[in-house]
Amino acid sequence: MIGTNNLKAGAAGLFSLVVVLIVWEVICRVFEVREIMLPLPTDILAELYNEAAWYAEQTLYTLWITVLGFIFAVLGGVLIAVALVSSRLFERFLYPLIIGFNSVPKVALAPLFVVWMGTGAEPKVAIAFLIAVFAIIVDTVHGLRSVPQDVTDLGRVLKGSSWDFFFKVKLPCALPSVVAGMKVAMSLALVGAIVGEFVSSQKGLGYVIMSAQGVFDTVRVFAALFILGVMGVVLYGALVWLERRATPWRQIHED
Amino acid sequence: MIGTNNLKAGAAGLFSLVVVLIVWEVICRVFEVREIMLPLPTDILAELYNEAAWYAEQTLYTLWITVLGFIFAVLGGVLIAVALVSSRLFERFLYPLIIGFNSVPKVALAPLFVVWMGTGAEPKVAIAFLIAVFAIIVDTVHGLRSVPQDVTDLGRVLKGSSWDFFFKVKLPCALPSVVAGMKVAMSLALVGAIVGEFVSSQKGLGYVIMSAQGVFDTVRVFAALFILGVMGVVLYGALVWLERRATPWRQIHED
Amino acid sequence: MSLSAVSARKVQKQYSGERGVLALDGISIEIPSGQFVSILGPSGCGKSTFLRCVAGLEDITAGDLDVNGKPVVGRPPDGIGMVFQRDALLEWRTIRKNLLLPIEFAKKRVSEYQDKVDHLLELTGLQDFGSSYPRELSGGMRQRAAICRALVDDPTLLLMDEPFGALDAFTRDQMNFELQRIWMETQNTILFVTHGISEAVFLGDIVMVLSPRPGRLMEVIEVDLPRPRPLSVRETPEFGKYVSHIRELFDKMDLNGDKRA
Amino acid sequence: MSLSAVSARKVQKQYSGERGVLALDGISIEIPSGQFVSILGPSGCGKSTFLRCVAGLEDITAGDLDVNGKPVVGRPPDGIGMVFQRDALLEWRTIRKNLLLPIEFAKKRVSEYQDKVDHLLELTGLQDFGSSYPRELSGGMRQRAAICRALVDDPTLLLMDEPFGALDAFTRDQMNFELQRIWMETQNTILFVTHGISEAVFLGDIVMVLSPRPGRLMEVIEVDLPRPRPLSVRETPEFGKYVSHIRELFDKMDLNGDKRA
Amino acid sequence: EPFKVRLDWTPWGNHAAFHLADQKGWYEEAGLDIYFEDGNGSVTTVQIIGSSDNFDAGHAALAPMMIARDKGLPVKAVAPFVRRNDIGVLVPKDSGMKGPADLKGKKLVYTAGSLEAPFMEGFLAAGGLTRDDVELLNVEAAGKVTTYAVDRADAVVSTIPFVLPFVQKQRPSNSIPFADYGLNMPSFGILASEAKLKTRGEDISKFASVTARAWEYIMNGHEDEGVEAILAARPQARLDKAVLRGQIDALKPYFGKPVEGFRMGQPIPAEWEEAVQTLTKVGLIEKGLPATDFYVTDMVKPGQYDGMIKK
Ligand SMILES: Nc1ncnc2c1ncn2[C@@H]1O[C@H](COP(=O)(O)OP(=O)(O)OP(=O)(O)O)[C@@H](O)[C@H]1O
Ligand SMILES: Nc1ncnc2c1ncn2[C@@H]1O[C@H](COP(=O)(O)OP(=O)(O)OP(=O)(O)O)[C@@H](O)[C@H]1O
Ligand SMILES: Cc1ncc(C[n+]2csc(CCO)c2C)c(N)n1
Ligand SMILES: [Mg+2]
Ligand SMILES: [Mg+2]
Repeated sequence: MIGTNNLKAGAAGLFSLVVVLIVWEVICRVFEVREIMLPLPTDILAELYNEAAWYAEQTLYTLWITVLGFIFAVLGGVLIAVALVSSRLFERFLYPLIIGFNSVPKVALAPLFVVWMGTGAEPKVAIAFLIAVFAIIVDTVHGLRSVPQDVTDLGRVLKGSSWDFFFKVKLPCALPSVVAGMKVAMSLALVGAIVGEFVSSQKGLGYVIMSAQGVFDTVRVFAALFILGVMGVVLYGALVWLERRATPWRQIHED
Repeated sequence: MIGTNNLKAGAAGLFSLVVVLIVWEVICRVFEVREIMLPLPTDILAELYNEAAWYAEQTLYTLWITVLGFIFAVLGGVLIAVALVSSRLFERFLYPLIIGFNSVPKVALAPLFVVWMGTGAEPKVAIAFLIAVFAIIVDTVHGLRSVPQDVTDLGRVLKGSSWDFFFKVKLPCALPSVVAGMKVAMSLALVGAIVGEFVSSQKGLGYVIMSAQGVFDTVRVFAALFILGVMGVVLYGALVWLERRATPWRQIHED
Repeated sequence: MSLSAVSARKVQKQYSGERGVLALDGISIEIPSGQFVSILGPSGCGKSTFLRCVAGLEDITAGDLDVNGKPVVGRPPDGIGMVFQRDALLEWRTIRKNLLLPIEFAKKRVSEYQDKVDHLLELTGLQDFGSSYPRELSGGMRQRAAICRALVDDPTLLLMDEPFGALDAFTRDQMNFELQRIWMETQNTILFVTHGISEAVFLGDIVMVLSPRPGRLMEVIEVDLPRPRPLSVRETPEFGKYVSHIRELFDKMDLNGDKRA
Repeated sequence: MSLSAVSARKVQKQYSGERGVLALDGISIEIPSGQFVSILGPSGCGKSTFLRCVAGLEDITAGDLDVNGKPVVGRPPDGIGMVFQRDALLEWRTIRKNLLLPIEFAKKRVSEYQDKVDHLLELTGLQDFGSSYPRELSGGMRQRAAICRALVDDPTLLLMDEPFGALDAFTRDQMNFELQRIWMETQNTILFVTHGISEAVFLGDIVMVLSPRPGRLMEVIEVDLPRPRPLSVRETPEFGKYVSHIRELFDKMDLNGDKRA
Repeated sequence: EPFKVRLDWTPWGNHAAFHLADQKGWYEEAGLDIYFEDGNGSVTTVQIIGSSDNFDAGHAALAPMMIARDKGLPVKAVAPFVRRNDIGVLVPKDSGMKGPADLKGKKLVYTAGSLEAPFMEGFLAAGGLTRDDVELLNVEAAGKVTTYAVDRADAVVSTIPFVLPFVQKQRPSNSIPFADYGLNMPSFGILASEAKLKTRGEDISKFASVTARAWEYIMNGHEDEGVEAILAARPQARLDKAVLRGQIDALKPYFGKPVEGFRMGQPIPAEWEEAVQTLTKVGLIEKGLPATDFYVTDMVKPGQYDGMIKK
């Protein structure tokens, strides 16, 4: 499953991470940067190591919110994109509203989500969804609009159900674009989950960041941010892996 | 310049906006929603009208930050994307860092930006840039990777400078994807500018939202959010217009 | 089957756009069901356009166009198979799955068509490439795969746009022969665009010759040669007469608009 | 010009991938500068692959391949013009700008080539389509535009992969004749893949005949007909002899692997 | 039925009473199944309490609650604990700055989105200054204290008892409370929505009363027990004992002097009159509602629990 290529890529990523951490450590020590501004990587790693179990728990919660928000964003985004490309009316009348709503920063609306949806996972998932969905919409529309003429022609001539036309012709052709959208949406969903946890939560990395900020515990803030970074890379890697599996025809000559 | 098509699209967008506002107004009045929870659209519009000059000033500032952040994101994003597709090393060693850094919510880092970059326009532009750039990177990479084999072959056989190869063959071919990335990046830059202003600012719509929220001036909060929504639609429209001008070959049969 | 498979009356097609080329002008023809129709004409005269109009992929701008008795409006008629000038294989499906696409779309049982697919692949020399992706095939192999795909679900109206353009002479002869055989077995209607005059005569019940842009119907030649026609029919004098008649038609065409004498 | 334009010694090309097709095997040939070389062979035998290897677009997996005395390693040799099997026009450039691309890439002054472009467009009957985009052209018109593009910067080595495949017989004759004229004026080397035996003989100084996959060099035929050859040379018995010799070669090929007898 | 409370912020000294009462089982004894959730600022807490039924009561600065009520949000103060305005300016100990007048030409960081912003002008005016006499920098809450602590600003405007113990380590500071310059108003306390007051009035009363009694207990020499309770309630938050203790100590002056006839947490009408005046003066409330409209009476009865909580 995990080929040598993936291993190599993983090793390379790890290597650069280590380099960055070392440079960071050296800079902090040489310029005597205060911990309150920028803590030492060694302290951050020690912190993570010492409280590994607790951080794991927080991470799992945030991961859960992120993945849920992401899945909804993919499903919803593709659906909206399909509506946009297939109905001029929808595009003309509803797309401007979607764009407008997308431009409203969710951070500013976050308290309203708690008001409407309570303090469970729902408002966080909703924020993650809302922040992530637009990237999926735009890239899916782009993908569907870029289906070559002869491919659509073929689909039309075969006269299958519109279901078949969409799932067997248009979507596979647009898939690489959709995946590009998913890559952007994934990290947006992560940010959305964190923003959601900022507003109302007793767990998750967002809560960790917020409460650590409240006591100026920069080490902990950075520990959580560090996990988020790693999480982002892992989730991205998962997407790339899925992409490779889903598009075997593109890989033929690439190794 | 502004064709009848654009006018029609604008009219349709305006129409749906009006419908939404009317529905909103009616709901507020029928259910007697309190202004502090959800103000009346008429009040919001009145507020905008009464203080038009002041709002215009704040809007211009935010627009300025957004556009700067966006431009840097486009330039930087395309550059990074080029490096990613042309150098395996760069991809292996630096991309994971970029992805990781992208997954760190800028909202959480924002305080550090202030400490590092002071309180001028720089940290805001930087945040707008950082939030927006990833969408450009991912979509440009996707576009460059999707250049058809025969087009790259042609470019290779012609043996021009790599400059020509890139600007005359690969980039135009990837352009529609880059534009898709720009559409996502534009609203992200907007959100980034707002987040930047949340963190530290004396003007701009983010500042307006923030200070109005502090004193429960919901009408003002929504007035600013309303402007943001409109701004998002207008900026998106500008991009679409640019896209049409830049890709005349795609429009031939579409009207 | 006295019904017209295709009935065109003064069909005109003008492309939109600034200088909107007039591609077809006043095409009138009745094609009875079960006919094999070859279409000849200089490059750019509107052959592909005509096929696309019949397939419902382009809207005609004047005249009437009925397929199987029903006007073609906006959407393709039923039971059509089409080989596109550029093969239009789906890059993300293996060759075998490309061939099975029409079956899936017709909601038929894929498992029942595996033998037919094998047969077609073998007929076209692609038996080793069923599980290859299109990009692993040569130009001619792709074209053969596209032909198989158009044949697999036995379309009642088969539209072929230069299906043999990328094939070498021998594969082409072979394919000509097989196509005739398949058509005689099924008696479906075939519109066949080609650049080979001898191919057009060999295969066609009738040969439509179009004039240079804007495409007008110059002449419709009925080919009265007994079926099945062996490849050797091409050496007979009757065959030669048809070919030289058509060649004369081309010579008469004012191709100056299109190229220097 | 005694230098070999192309010198292949035991060139082998095996595609990568699971079942990696062996496309070329042991191709050895010396092509002197200034020769017109026609390449014939059944569909899928490796003609395109050979051209792509010469152009430096595919890496050979064994043997040596020199172009203009230098080994082709990874990057295309200088001074190459290429017509791809699928035209490879840039959709976002008008036809005129597509033709000017090689000029731009060679950092020459575009303004000095406008006349040449006009001339080429007229030669190929595309004079009205200079400012059209590729998608507004028919298949044959696209191919003609691609040919013009390959000719515009006078390449010393011109690689043409079935350039006339989508042209009708008459345009094709016309193009054959013009190509000969252009080649005689410039005396550049041309590798010309085609499916038309008569075309191959008409144009070629030598005709390379490849065997079915894996492509091996079956025979190299030197065509000893005086230049310039009028189109009517095709009716002469000498010409006929070459053609029937090649036809026999094809008949001898074991095409069973590729299609049923 | 659980009793859900939304706090003003993440754990700090001001939460001592809640966690102590919880751990001592006092809420339970009073018949409450209590649950606390940390907050993200008073404004958000007031907003969430007033416009949803997710929580039964909240703990926040009460001035934002007054502004919200004036704007029509149906919330009322139940139990004001911190009765003096605890917002003010922190200046370095060695700077010699003592009042607003000394701020002339200095660089001040404050947060536009928090309550201090509207009072800046009034405060500066008390020293004969205007906004233009100082360099005002708006920096978000999480960033401004750091900005000040690392010497990038001459003074910081914030909630004094919250910030003071933190900066002492990095940059020993004195405080200049707004309250000393005619800008007094209540600070932290318990609030609830009108709806919840109706449906769960009795429980809210119990909650407020027990909490008030717990504050009395803590401020009566049991500060360290309060600190321990916070630590125990949020074991993972890695709170600094000394800072928490420092915050409780710093809070003390702002709890105000005991007033004859009123116990901890019971609203004192005169102070609410003053609060209305203050907020009206800076234009934050404008409807002219009577002071009594902002709070409920007869809810806070710490005396009922004198038996349960000794001393
Ligand atoms: N990209 C590729 N990956 C794997 N195999 C390939 C690839 N391109 C071609 N082949 C294989 O190599 C062989 C030769 O292909 P090539 O395109 O050179 O044939 P050709 O002689 O040009 O045929 P045609 O006349 O049909 O164009 C074919 O069997 C084909 O399946
Ligand atoms: N999509 C299009 N938009 C505008 N004009 C078009 C379009 N497609 C074709 N044309 C024009 O219509 C005319 C006929 O084109 P068509 O493709 O039908 O020719 P054809 O007979 O198939 O030629 P060929 O043998 O070269 O394939 C051409 O002049 C072409 O320029
Ligand atoms: C890191 C940090 N967080 C919060 C505050 C300000 N503050 C102290 S208590 C409180 C909640 C009640 O309003 C607020 C906002 C600060 N100065 N620094
Ligand atoms: Mg055509
Ligand atoms: Mg080929």
